[in-house]
Amino acid sequence: MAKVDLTIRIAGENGEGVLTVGDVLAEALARLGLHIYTFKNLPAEIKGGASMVQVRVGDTLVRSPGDAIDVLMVWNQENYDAYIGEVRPGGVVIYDPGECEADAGHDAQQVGIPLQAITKEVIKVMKSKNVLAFGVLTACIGIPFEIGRRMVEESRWGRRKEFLESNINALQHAYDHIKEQGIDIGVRVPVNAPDSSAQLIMTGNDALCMGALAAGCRFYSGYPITPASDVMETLAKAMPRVGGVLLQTEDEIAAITSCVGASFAGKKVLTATAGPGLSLMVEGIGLATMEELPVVIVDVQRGGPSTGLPTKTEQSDLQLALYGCHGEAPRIVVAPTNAEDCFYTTVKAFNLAEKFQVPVILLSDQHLSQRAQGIPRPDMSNLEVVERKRPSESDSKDPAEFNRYAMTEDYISAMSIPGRDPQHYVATGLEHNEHAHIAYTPEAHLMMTEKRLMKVESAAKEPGFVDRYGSDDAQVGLIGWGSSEGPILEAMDRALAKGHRVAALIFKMLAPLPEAEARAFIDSVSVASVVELNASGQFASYLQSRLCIPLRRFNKYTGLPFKAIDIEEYIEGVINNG
Amino acid sequence: MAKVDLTIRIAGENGEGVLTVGDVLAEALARLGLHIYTFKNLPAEIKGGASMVQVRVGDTLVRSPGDAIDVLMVWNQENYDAYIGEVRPGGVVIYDPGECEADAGHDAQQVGIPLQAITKEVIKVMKSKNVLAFGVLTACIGIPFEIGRRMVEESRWGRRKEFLESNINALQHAYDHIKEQGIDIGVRVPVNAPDSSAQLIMTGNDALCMGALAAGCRFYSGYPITPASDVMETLAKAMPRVGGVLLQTEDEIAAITSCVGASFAGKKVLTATAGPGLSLMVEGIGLATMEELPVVIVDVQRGGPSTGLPTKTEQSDLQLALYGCHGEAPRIVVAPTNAEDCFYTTVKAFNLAEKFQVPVILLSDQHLSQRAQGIPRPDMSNLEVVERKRPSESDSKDPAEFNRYAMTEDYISAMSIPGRDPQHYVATGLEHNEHAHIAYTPEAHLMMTEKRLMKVESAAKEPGFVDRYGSDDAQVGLIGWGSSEGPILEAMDRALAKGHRVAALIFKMLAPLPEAEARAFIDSVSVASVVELNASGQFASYLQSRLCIPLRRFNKYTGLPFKAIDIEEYIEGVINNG
Amino acid sequence: MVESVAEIPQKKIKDYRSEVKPTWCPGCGDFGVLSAIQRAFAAKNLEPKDIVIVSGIGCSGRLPEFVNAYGIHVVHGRALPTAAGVKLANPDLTVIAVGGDGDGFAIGGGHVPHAVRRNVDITYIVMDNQVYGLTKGQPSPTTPTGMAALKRSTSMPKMAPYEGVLENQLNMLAMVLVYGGGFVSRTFSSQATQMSEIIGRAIDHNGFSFVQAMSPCPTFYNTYDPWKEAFVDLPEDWDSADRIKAIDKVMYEERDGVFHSGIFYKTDDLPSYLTKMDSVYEKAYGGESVSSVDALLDQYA
Amino acid sequence: MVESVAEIPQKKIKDYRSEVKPTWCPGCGDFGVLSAIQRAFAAKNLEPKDIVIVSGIGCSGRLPEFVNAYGIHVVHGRALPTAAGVKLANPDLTVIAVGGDGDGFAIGGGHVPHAVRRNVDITYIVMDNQVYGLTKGQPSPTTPTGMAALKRSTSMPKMAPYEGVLENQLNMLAMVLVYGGGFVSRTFSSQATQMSEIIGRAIDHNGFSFVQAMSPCPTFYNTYDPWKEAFVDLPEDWDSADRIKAIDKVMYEERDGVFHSGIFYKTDDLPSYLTKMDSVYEKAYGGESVSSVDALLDQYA
Ligand SMILES: Cc1ncc(C[n+]2csc(CCOP(=O)(O)OP(=O)(O)O)c2C)c(N)n1
Ligand SMILES: Cc1ncc(C[n+]2csc(CCOP(=O)(O)OP(=O)(O)O)c2C)c(N)n1
Ligand code: SF4
Ligand code: SF4
Ligand SMILES: [Mg+2]
Ligand SMILES: [Mg+2]
Repeated sequence: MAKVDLTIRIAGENGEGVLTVGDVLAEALARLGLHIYTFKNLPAEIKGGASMVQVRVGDTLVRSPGDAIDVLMVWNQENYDAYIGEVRPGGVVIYDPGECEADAGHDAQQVGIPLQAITKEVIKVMKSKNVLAFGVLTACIGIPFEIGRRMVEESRWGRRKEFLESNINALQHAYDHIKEQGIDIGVRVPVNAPDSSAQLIMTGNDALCMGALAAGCRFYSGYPITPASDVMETLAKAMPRVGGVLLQTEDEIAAITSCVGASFAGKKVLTATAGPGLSLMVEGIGLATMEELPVVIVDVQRGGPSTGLPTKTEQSDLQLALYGCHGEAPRIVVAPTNAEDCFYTTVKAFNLAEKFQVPVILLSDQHLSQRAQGIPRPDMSNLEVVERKRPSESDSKDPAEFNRYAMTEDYISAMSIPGRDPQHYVATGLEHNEHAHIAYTPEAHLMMTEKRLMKVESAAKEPGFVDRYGSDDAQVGLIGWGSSEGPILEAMDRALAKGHRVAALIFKMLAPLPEAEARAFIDSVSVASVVELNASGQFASYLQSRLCIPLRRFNKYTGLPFKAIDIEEYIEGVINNG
Repeated sequence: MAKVDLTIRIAGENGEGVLTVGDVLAEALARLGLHIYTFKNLPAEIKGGASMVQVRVGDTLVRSPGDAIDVLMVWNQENYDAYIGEVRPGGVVIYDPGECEADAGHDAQQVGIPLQAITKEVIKVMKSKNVLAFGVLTACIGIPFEIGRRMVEESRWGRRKEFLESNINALQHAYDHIKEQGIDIGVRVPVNAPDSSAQLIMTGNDALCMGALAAGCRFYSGYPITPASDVMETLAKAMPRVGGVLLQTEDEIAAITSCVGASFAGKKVLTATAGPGLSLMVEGIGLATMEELPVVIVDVQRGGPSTGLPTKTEQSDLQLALYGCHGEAPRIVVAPTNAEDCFYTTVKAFNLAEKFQVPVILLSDQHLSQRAQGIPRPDMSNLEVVERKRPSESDSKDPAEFNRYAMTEDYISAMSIPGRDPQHYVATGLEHNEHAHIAYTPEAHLMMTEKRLMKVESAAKEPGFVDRYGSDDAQVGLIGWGSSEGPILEAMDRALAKGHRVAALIFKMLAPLPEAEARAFIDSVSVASVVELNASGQFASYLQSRLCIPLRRFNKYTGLPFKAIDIEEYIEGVINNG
Repeated sequence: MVESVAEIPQKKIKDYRSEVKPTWCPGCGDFGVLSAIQRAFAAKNLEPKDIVIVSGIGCSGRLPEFVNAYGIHVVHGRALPTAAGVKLANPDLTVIAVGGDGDGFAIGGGHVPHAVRRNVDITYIVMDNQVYGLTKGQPSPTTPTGMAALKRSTSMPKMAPYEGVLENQLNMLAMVLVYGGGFVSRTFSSQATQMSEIIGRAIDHNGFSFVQAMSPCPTFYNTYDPWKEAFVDLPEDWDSADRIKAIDKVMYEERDGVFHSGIFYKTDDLPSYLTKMDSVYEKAYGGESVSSVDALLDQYA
Repeated sequence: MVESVAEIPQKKIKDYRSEVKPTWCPGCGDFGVLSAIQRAFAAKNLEPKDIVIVSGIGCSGRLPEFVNAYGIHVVHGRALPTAAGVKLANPDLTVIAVGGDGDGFAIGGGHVPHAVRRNVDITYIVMDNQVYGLTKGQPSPTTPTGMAALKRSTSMPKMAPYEGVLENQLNMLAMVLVYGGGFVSRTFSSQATQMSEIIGRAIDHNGFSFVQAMSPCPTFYNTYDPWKEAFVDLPEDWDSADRIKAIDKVMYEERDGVFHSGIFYKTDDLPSYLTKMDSVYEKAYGGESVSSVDALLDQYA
C-alpha cells in the first residue's frame, strides 16, 4: 500500500485563478518525484460558476481522480456546500470564514483562513490571492517554503514579473500564518525527492501535441472548441518552430478539408475538435477514406448530444467515430489511455494513417485532455515513425502507367506527391478505378469497396493496441477503452488485493477491432462487463455486433470521470450478487 | 404462375429521351391494368454516357426488376454491347442497324429497325425519335395504335404541343413499319384491361411527397442532390397549393436548421437529401434530438462513400442514420419497402416524429425513389394523422410553471408553440432541466439522457413496422429492410413454389429495433441471413449488436438493385451447401 | 405582430427579464445589448408569446435565456437559417436572431448572404466583440490584423504568438451591403438608448434587417477605451438611400479609427420573402382556399 | 514555380490534355474555360507535376480530370479550404481552385470571405452559369430574380414554378471586392484568348486571385445570346486600383444588361499569407534552422 495517497481539491469562483493553484501544486508535487493525477471540473461560463481542480498525489502510481477528498479548500459558500459532502470522514476542510460559514455537523477538521481578507488588507494585490491559497496548501502539507517559492517563480505566476513581489509576499504570508496559528492538518508529503529531472509534466493535450510533432506532423488546421482548443493553441506556438503551418479556419469543415488538401500535397496533417466539430467533419473524413489520404483527427470528447455539456467529460462519441459518414467509409479509431499514452498513441495514429492511407480518429476526452501527469521523457531517437508508400525508383515515370489505386496484395498502393513525383493523378471522391479515373461500373465499385474495407481491417493485426491485466481465470473481467483505463486498473488492483479474481482488457484501438484478443478475454472470464462513460454502452454494443456475445455493461453518465471506487463497488456487486 | 411476365429494357445515349420511352411505356401498361416495376440506371453525366430504363410487366404483382431481359431495345453500339449479355436465351433484341452491328452469335431474335434514319429522313423531327421507338415497342407487344396514341397525347409528350403532330406521325410510322415488315416478336400483352381508374402511377419519390403532405407537412427546406432533388421539385409546385412553404436553402446545414426552426414554431417539417447531405446534417439532427423537436429527414441513398456513385443505388447509409451524431443522440429510423409504401411509411414517419418529438430519418434509395408503380389511390379520410402533445387547457398559463421537458410516465412532455401558447420557454442544445433551463448537473444529465433514450426506445412498440412472410418452420429465413423487400419476397415465393421451406422478415422500422419480432423470427428458422445492398452488412451488424446472435449475410454492392434470381440462387446455395 | 391596442397594458423592460440571471462577466458589453433589446420590446409592447429570439453558440448566444419570451438556442453558426424557419412557419411572430462575430461570420458566414438575399423579415443583431469570447479569446474574423489586437488581449497571443493575426479583417457592414441588405446599421453597447432605437427600427423594417452591435469583451479583448473614443453618430444629413456611399463609408472606418453609429442604409423597395409568397399563393391556388392533398393526387391518376 | 529556363522545351496546350475526354454537354461553356486554363499553363510552361487543380462538385468540378496535371476533386463546396491546404503544404506548387456558382457561393459561400482574407496564393476560377448544372437545372445564388430566368430554362420552372426565383441575385465580384480581394476579374468562356490571359495574370498575382468565368449552360439555362450581347471590355483607361469604384461598377451591371470583362481590381500591396509566414518563421526560430521536437519538450521539464 502507498504511504502517501492524498486527494486535495481546491474550489472557487470561476475566473479567480483556482485552476492555477491546482496546476502549480500538481507540478510542485511531481517535481518532488511524487505521482499525480489531476481532475478539473469547470463551468461552461467564462466567469462565475463553480470551478474546481483536484490533485491526487501518491508515492506510487495513482490512476484515478481519488475516491474522496482528503483536503478540501473552498473560497466561498457555494463551493463549500457543493463539495463538503465529498470529504472523507475525518478529512480536512480549509475555508474562508469571511466568505462562508462552516457547518460543524461534518466529521472533518475545519480550518478557517480568511484568504480574501488577508489578500485585500495585507497583500493588497488581489491577483495574489491564489498564491496565498497555494502557500496555505503547501505549508499545510509540509512542502518547505523554498520549494514553494521556486515553484511560484518558475510557474506561470513567475512570468508576470509585475506581480512577482506581491506573490512572494503572499506565499511568505501563508507560511507565516500557518506557523503562527499553529495549524496542523496532520498530513505531510515526503520532500526528500528522488531526482525527477527526467520527468515531463504534461496534460493529455500537451502530450498529444508533442506526439503529433514527433510523428512528423507539420500541418494543423482547426477551429476553436472546448475542450480541444488548447491543442490548437499549443501548436500555434510550436508548429512554426519546427517549420510547420497552423491555420485557424472558419469552421470545422474547412479544417478537415484543408487537412485533406495538405495531406494530398504530402504533409502529415492533424485537426482536433470535440463532438460538434466531429459531426461537421464526417463528410470530409469520408472523402479522405475515398481518396485514401492519411489524416489524423482528434476528438476530445465532452458531454453530448448537441452542445451538451461542453466542459464535462464523456465517452459518447464512439459511435460517431466508428460509423459517422454515409456509405461504407472505413477508418481507424484509436483511444489513448492516459497523458503519457497520449504521446505514444498519437505517434501511432500518424503511423497508422500513413501506412494505411486512411483517416485515423483519436478519441480523447475532456478529463484526459486536461489532466496533468508526470511522465518519463520520451526518447525521440527510438521512436518508430512511418512514412507513406511512394512510387519506387523502378516505377515508370509516365503518369499514364501509374496506378494510384493499384490493387496490391496488402491493398496499399503507392501515392505520388505533387511537386515531387512525376506520376500525377486526379484524386476524386467519386468511385474510380485503379488508375484513379472516375468509374461507376459494378466491377470498379466492388474492387475499390473491398480495397478500402480490407485495407483497414488488416490494421487489426497491428500490435500493441490492447492490453490484458489481472487474473488469468477471473471471475469478473472488465473491458474498457481509452481514459477509463486508470480507474479500471486501480479498482481491479484493489479487488485483487482483497483476493478476488478480476481481470481487465483495455483497448486503445477500437476500429478495426482486435477481435481475437476480445474473444479470448471474454472466453477466459466468468462475467465480462464493459465499463464506459456513456449511457447506452456504445463500445459494448459494438463488441456485440462483432462477437455476438452478450456483455454486461457498467455505465456512468454524469459528466464526471470514473472514480476507482465506482468500479470497485461494481466489481463487488457482481461478485456478491452474480 | 403469371401468364404475362415480360422484362423490356430500353437503352440509349443519355439525353436522347430513352427514359421517357420507359416512363410512358410503363404508364401505358399500368393503365391497361397490368402490374409494372421499373428500373433506371443512369450515368452521372448530364449528357452522354449510357442511360437505360427497364419495365417489367406482369398480370400479377411484380416485385423485382426482372432477372433477365426479354425484349432489349438499343439505340447504339455501346448499349448493344453493354446489355446483350443480359438478354435471356431466345429473347428479342431490337437494334438500330444504322448505329450498331448485331452479333449473330447470340441466342436471340434480333430485329433491326433504323430508328435514327427513319426519324431523320421520314419524320424529320429528331425530338420524335423516342416516340418512334415507343411505337415500335407498343406495336411489337400488341398494344393497339389507339391506346398508344392516347398515351402520347396524355403523357409529357403531349404537353409539348409543337411536336404533337410529328410525334403522332412517328407513332403511326412505327406501327406501319412493324406491319409492313411483318415483324413478330412473339409476345403479346393482354389489352382488354380491367378498370384501372382507381390506380395512381407514382414513383417512390412522388408517393413520398404526397405522403408528407397528407401527414400535414407544410414546411420543406432542402438543397438539391441526386437522387433526392425531385422530392424538392415536386413539392416546389405542390407545397404552395396547400398553403405551405418550400425553401431551397444554400446547403444542407441550412436545410436541417430551417426545419428545426419551423418545427419549433409549430409546423410539420421535412427535408430530403442523399448521403453527402445527411453527413452534413447530423449536427442539426442531434440538435433536434436534444431540443425534442419533430423533424422528418429523408435520405435517398446512393452509392457511397463520399460523392461515390450518385446515380446508383445502395443501402449503405444505415449506420450513419442510426449513429450519426456525437453524444447519445437517439432518433427513429424507418425505411419504406416499395413505392406505395413510400406514401404510408412517410405518413407514419410524421406521426412518429410528432408523437415522440424526435427526428425521424426515412431511408429510401435511388432505385426505389425513381421506380414507378401502380398503386391503389389512398383513402385520405381514413388516414391516421398524429399531432404533437401541447399544453392542455387545465395547465397553468404561467411560463414559470411550465415544464417543457417534464419527466412524464411515457417520457413525452407537452410542447408549447410560439404565438399560440402563452407558456414560452427557451429551447437549448445545451443540457437542461425539466424547466428547459441550462443545467450541467449530474442529475439533470442523467435524467434528460434517460428521457431521450427511453422515449425513443418505447417507439419500438408501435405496430406495423415489421412483417413476416413464408413458412413457419423455415430452413432459410431471410431478413431484409426497405426496398429489398420485393426481390426477397419474390425469391422466397419461387423457393416456396419449389417446395423449399423459406421465410422472410422485413423491417420498416430500424431504430428503435422491434427486437422481439427479430428474435422470434431468428429462433424459428434454421439459418437466418440478412440480405442487404451494402458491403459490410450494416443491418446484420446492428442486429447482432442487439441480439447477440450470429447472422449470415448476403450482400450485393454493385450499385444495382437486387434481382429476385440473386436471392433465389443464394437460397438454393444455403439449402444445398448448408 | 401585436399592435398597441388600448386594452393591453403598456409593458416595461422588466417584463422581458427572465428568471435567469445573466452569466456574462462583469462589464461585458452584452448586458447593454440585452437591455437595449428588452427596451425595444417594451416600446412596442410586444407579447412575450409572440417573440422568438434565436441564437447560435457563444457568450452572446446565451442572450435568449435571459429574456422573458420564446427562444431557441441552436448550434454554432446556424441562427439565421433557424430564424428563417421560425418566421416562415409563423409570419405573425417577431423573430430576432442574435449571435457573435464568430458565430455569424466564421462558421455561420455562409448563411449571411443567403439570409440577406432571401429577405425574410427577421432582425439579425450581431454582438461584435472582435473575439471568440466563449472559447476563451481566440481571434475572430473581425479581429484587427497584425500585432495591434494583441496588446489589448491576454488570450490572443496564444493563437497568434508571432505576428498577430495574419488574416485581413472582415467588414461585416460592407458585406451585408453588397449582399443587398435593405436595413444596415451599427450601434455600440455603451449607447443603450441609441441601440434600442435602432433595434426598434430594425424590427419595424419589412424584410431582413441587420444590426452590428459593437459589444466589448473586457475579459479577452478589452476595446472599451478605443471604441468609446472612436464612436461618432452618422452625420445628421446622412443619405441612407445610397448603398455605394454606405459601402464607401464603412470600408475603411476602423483602419482610420472611426466607428459611425446609425443606420447606414435603408430601403423600402425590396419586397420581403413573405410579400413575394403572397403572389406565389395567388398563383398557386388563385385566391381561393388552398387545395386539398386529395386533389393533388389527381395528377398521378 | 518552375521558370522558363532555356533547356525546358516549350509546352503546348495539348501537353495539358489528359487521356479523359470531357463529359460535358456539347456547347457547354466549360470547354472554353478548360482550354483557357490549358493555354495559360502552356504560356507559363508549367510542369504538370507542379500544378494542382482543386475542384468541388458540379459539372465544372469535373475539370481537373481533363487536365494533364495533379488534381483533387473533393466534396461539394470545399475547393477553397482544400486548395489552401495544398498550397500551404507545398508553396512551390501552382494551385488553381475551380468550381461552379453553386459550389462556390451556395454551399461553399462561407469559405470565400476567409480564403480572400487569408490571402493564400491560389487562383480561384468560378465557372458561373447561373444555374446548378449537374443536378439538372435548379436556380443558383447567381440566377436572376423573378420570372426572367425562367424563359431561358426548361428546368427552373420546376423549382420556381410560380414567381420565378424569389431570392435576390448575389454579385460575386462585389462580394470578393468587399472581402478585400487583391485580384478581381471577370471573363467569358466565349472569349478564350482574353480568358487565358486573365487567368495567366491571376496565376502571377502573389496572393488570392479571383476569376469569374462566365460559362453558359446551354442545357439548362442558355444564356449565350444575351451574354454575347452584354459583354464589353473594361475601358482602356480603367483604374484597377480603386476598390470602391470597382464595387460601384459591378453592383448593378447585370440588372443593366452589361457585363464588363477584364481586371476590375488589382493591388500588389496585400502581402500573401506565405509572405507573412516568412516573418512568423523569422520570429519562431530566428532565421536559424528549425527547432527539434526534442527541444520543444524542454518546456514541460
Ligand atoms: C460546431 C462547433 N464548433 C465550435 C464550437 C465552439 N464555440 C463555441 S462559441 C464559439 C465562438 C464564440 O465566438 P463568438 O461567436 O464571437 O461569440 P462570443 O462568445 O464572442 O459572444 C466557438 C468556436 C461549437 N460550439 N460548435
Ligand atoms: C453535400 C452535397 N450536397 C449536394 C450535392 C449535389 N450537387 C452536386 S453539384 C451541385 C450543384 C452544381 O451547381 P454548380 O456548383 O453551379 O456547378 P455546375 O454544375 O453548374 O457547373 C449539387 C447541388 C452534393 N454533391 N453534395
Ligand atoms: S468572455 Fe467576454 S464576451 Fe464572454 S461574457 Fe466575458 S466579457 Fe462577455
Ligand atoms: S448541364 Fe450545363 S453546365 Fe453541365 S455539362 Fe451540360 S451544358 Fe455544361
Ligand atoms: Mg465574439
Ligand atoms: Mg453552376
